[in-house]
Amino acid sequence: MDSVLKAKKIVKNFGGVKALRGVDFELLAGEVHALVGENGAGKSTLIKILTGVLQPDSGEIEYFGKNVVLDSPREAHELGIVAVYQEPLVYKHLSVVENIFIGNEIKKRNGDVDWKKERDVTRELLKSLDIDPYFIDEPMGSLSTGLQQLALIAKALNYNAKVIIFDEPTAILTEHETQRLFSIIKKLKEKEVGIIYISHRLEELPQIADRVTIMRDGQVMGTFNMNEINREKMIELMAGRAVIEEIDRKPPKYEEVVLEVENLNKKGLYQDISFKLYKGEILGFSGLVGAGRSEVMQTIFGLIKPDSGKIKINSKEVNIKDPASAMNIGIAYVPEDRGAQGLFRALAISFNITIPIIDQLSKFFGMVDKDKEREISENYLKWFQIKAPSIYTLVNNLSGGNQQKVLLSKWLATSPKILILDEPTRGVDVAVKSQIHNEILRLAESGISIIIVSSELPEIIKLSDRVIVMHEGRITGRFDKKDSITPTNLLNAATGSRMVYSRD
Amino acid sequence: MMKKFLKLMAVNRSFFLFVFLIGMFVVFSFIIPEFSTIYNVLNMTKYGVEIGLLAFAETLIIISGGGGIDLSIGSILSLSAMVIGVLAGRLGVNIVIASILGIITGGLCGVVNGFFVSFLRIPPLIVTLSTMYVYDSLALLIAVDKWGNPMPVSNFPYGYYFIGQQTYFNIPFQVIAIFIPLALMLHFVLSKTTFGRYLVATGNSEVVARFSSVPVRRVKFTVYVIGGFLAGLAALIMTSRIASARPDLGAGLNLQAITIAVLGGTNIMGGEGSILGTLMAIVVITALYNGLQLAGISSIWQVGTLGIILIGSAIANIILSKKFSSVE
Amino acid sequence: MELKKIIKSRELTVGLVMIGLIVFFSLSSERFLTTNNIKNILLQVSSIGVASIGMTMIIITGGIDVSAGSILGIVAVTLGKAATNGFPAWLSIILGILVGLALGSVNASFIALLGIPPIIVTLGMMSLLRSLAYTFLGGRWIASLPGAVRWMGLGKILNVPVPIWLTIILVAYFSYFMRYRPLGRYIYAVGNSLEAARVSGVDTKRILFFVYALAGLMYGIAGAIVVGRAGIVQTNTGNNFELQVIAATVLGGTSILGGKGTIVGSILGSLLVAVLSNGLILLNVPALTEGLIIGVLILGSVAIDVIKNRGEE
Amino acid sequence: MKKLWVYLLIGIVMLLTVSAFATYKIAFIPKLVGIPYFNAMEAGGKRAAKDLGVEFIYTGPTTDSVAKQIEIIDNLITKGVDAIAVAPNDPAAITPIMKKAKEKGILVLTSDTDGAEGVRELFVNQARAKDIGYTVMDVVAELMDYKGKFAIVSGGPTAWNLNTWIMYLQQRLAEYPDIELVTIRYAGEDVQRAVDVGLSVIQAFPDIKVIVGMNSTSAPGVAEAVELAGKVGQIWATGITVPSMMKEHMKKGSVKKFVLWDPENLGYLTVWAAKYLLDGNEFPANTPIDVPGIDTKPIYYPETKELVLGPPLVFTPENIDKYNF
Repeated sequence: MDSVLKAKKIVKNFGGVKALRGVDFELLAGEVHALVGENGAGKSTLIKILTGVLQPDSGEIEYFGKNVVLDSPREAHELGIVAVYQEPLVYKHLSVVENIFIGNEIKKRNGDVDWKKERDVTRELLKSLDIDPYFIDEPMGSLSTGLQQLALIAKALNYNAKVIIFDEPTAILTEHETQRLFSIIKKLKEKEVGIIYISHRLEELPQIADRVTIMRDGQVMGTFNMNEINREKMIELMAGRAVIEEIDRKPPKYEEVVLEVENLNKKGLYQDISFKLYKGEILGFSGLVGAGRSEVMQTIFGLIKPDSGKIKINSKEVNIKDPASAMNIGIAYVPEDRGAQGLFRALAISFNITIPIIDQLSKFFGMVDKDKEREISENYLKWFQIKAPSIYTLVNNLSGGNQQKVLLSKWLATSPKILILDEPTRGVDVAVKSQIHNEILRLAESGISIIIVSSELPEIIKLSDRVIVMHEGRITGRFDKKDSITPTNLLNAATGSRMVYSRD
Repeated sequence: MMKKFLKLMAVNRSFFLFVFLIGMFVVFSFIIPEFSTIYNVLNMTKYGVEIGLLAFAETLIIISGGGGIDLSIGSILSLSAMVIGVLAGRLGVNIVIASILGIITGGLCGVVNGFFVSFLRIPPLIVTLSTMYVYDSLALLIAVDKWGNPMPVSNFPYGYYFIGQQTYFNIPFQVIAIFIPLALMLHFVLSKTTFGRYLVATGNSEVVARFSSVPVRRVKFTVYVIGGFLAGLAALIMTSRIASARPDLGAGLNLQAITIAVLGGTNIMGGEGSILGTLMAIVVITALYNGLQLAGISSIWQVGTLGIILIGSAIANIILSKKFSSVE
Repeated sequence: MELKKIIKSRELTVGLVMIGLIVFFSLSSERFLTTNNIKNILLQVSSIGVASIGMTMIIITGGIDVSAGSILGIVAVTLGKAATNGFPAWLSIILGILVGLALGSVNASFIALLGIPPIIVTLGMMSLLRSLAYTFLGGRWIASLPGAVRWMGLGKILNVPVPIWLTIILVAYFSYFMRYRPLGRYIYAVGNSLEAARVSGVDTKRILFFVYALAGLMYGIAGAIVVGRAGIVQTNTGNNFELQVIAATVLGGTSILGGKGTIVGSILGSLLVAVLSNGLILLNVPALTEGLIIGVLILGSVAIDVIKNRGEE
Repeated sequence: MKKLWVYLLIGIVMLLTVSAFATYKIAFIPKLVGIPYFNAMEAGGKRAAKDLGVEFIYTGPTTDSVAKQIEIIDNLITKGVDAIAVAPNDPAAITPIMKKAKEKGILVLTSDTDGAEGVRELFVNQARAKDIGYTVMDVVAELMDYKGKFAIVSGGPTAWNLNTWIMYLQQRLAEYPDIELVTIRYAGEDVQRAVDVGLSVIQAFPDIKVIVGMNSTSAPGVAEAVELAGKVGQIWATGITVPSMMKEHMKKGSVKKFVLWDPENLGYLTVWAAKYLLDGNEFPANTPIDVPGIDTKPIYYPETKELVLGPPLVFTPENIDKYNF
């Protein structure tokens, strides 16, 4: 196979930080080349250099055997190098059609935008991805993140690219959507397109990747054929150490119901939601993106007003009118979108951690007790091993994994009795993931009741005592026994077949 | 040392303005002998008070984010001033009661703004642009005399004038008794209290703030109400100082107040800004106007100089931060 | 689908409010719906309408321009000075308009190339240019402009005044431009997400530069209309013009946070205000209540719109 | 080279003599700078300063803001001048600051508009407000042959002197039973706005015979509106404004008569009177005074401490070319 893209001795520094220290990387035509490494290993920087967003301090890039200088994303696009980024970059007020064609218009002879043709092409592109193109005129902002991501993949395909870079495409896709993406990738391979595939989900790599390059601290630790390397070896190379042992936890007792939801309805979002949460248990919520899971959780947290239904805490009905009242009765909700919902990126770690409880940290005249604030923040910094120079570091300057830890700290600081975690490990690397998993197990053991919403089946299966599956706003599966929680069962329920393995 | 100094200039707006102020003082003192006399320095402070209060209001409102801005602030001042004037001067209401009602009027105007902005979620620019027309019109309507012409009211009781005209050792009463304490208080509220935290949080991201159990609507509502009260207070000081209530007292002050807030480092996108920065900007502009006038430079160039400073300081800031932000 | 979009649009709300007003005014005064009066209203809208084309684009990119009135002032001064200093009429007009373009480009350079926030640049320019206008005029007004220079305000083509032609043509062209020219689409892109636009290979600096420079050009044309109509160049020509233009634009549905809006909406916005202030005079509503009524109506029509679209988020 | 030195020496000597003779610093603060009316007053003041050998300071706000005027007066006090003359935007509002000036030994006067009652030494009045209001009304009546309807377009609704003139105009109106005032509208300091308002007024009241513009911008604005509406010959535009703004409209036939006084003379008189008082003189009461440099004979009224320039001028096509402001 021919070499499509070759990076030679790429060096990149940010201020004093060495992001890349002489990276070599080669992509062949028609291969899927996985790129793995912990957060901060330099993957994103490398990708930005390959797509012209950043320029290297030194080193060369070869494209089809010729040296090229990528000064801007436009040049990379014109050469056929396209990236689908981890955080969907969308124009939220513009339609899907416009999102796909901005910067790459189909023009009539007089230079006008050919809307009709663009619509047609969009429809075809989406159909080729097995997606019903009913939404192409909707503003992008009104779509779920999953659909947004797929539209962006369609956009990349539209560039007739020779190189497509997927930066964690499956992080926000469900199992079903992931499988669909894999079949798309396989089609692309047949067309001799080179694919760079970045993912933290090491278990999906054997399914899709041909080769894998492992990075650590701005260096390449090695490139292997996928069949020559196993998961453990990859982790060892990525982390430079053995993986954290996972702890054991006794099953909960199912005696005390702390939260009970009865016939909750919200038009257009979910219908007939009823379930119980016991003290000390971990209840998983599985399903496809857009199934209404997050919306149910946001209702419990007072962010959405339900049309009807009851919420009971310790068998007393409560009226949760806003997040503050939810917090007061001991509910914490860690949202799925770290950037848009979870953290103030331009503000300090300590600000973020203490904002929900700032009222309790005030002395006279509402003055913030700075000492207490520092104490609490520093405790979490230590406890979660958040890598940051100080508690006054801006969240923006942290890696994804550390940001996620700050987000968890923020809600743990409220000392919740009920902790709702929405995609608690999205976009974090393996080491941080197992650290967070361990923390969740430990919290449950200490008597906190936890709901986990996750689109990663392995995560749900590993952590949950019981699982509820939702599909299109309804509960389509309840799995109470550990051995009934299997990928097949969950997937079946998630696609709409009603499954009940339930005691209630 | 020099590097550290320049870096501080780049990151700290208040410090930047402070250095600028010192430079300006030196230059003016050389050109104009009257400028740096204690009398002049103390005397000019009173001209920063009313616009300063409005600029504080804008600072808080702009920090609240989501396009937060108050174009009606000058009109609130006019209306409050007219309420005090009409009540005390035409209807013979006790001046203390009239003053309190005038300030409350300001607060009520803020309540209206805040209601539309935070509870009906109408963009602040539209709300305050509309209420600007409304408050102006109300101020004119209550000012009409028996001939149907809006006329100023000036027959305040003598005792009223101590607020805006009294000085102690040349220090104007309103500066020492109202402005400075209020500036300290607002600085305290913004930088040290939970409300300040909530405000900054809301301005940084309304969604994240909502998800963090910050009472977003209440916070936004509150800043507009505070803004209204500050404008009402400014109306009180101004009517007392110039001994006249006019329905056009606040005309043109809205953009000036916004300019000062922006010069003081308030980020128009919200979430960022400080009372200290705004205060420095007020001092700079007050001293600048005073110096230019004493130097006999045509008043036409006062605003022009302000424009140059605004753009110039932004350019200086960019150059400084380009040079010094990457050096850790 | 398309129908739903139209029903949800601000343009429809503003349009309906306006139709309501027109019906009300024509029932109350037979002089309202006459050719003459319609012409008056359209003439009144023309300068604000033309300027709002530029302002709409600027606000769509997430920016703002409060220097519009001051630029218009300088344009008027240039035009007036040129015309009274022996330049031929056509050259004076072109010179004036070019000065608008040039000043727009100055804004553009600071904003697009140096990356200074638009509010700072244009607040600064607003103050600076106002002083310059005074200085250039030496405090004197220019009256008795030769008739030919006033063509942009007084001229007629096919018995329709030039300002009305200009407004219709420019609005039609730029509405088409915003929907069908790639550049128009990039303007929306920049306002939605500067980062995404950059990554899509859109030259965002060029787009921003274009928008502010074009706005300057539009203020130039608006300035020529104003001078033509008034016949006098004042030292404070264009005072408060920017607020009227911004009001019309925002009233017409352009989001002050950027990303969405249409030029047609802005024209409807400026028409609404013009119809209202004309109608109030025709009904002889006391002048001092005019502001009250205009304010309440603007706020009311936007409130209707916001409430109508509640629950869509 | 030698010549240069001579010139320099002469220059220095001249400077010294000027500063030696410029014993008085007399400041005039207009309502706002940059409008033709006050430009004319400035020109008159400058002429007087040259004639009388005093220093003339002309400085004022760029908008008609009283707060800004006060600030400027305060700075003049700091700077130290001998006399301050103000055309106040608000008659009462300048009282405290004028009092302060007086306490510092500065001669305080008002000019164009009165104010600071009980404090000021003198009000240099162009004409009595009553005379102005009455004259405008009389001109209106004459234009419409003492029968019919007319409308007013004024400047800012808060302009104190405009409102006073309108008040006197309404007083006089009572004496004309067949004349009706249909509406008063406001157009600010903006010619274009005055054109728009004028057009709407003409549309609303097509049967009016006269439309009055009460300030320098509204008068030419309504004249323009009359021409645009094609009503030349049916509706007369008139008002209070400077002649340079109206010349063109007189030619086009929309304007026959309008009212003002000579602001240049007023400026001259202001500086002259300040110098006169500073020299320690007293005005002769109630008799015409000879002021070299102006062509009217002002009268001093001691009971109101008012120096009145003369009756308002009515401009007609016959006399308009005599004035160049």
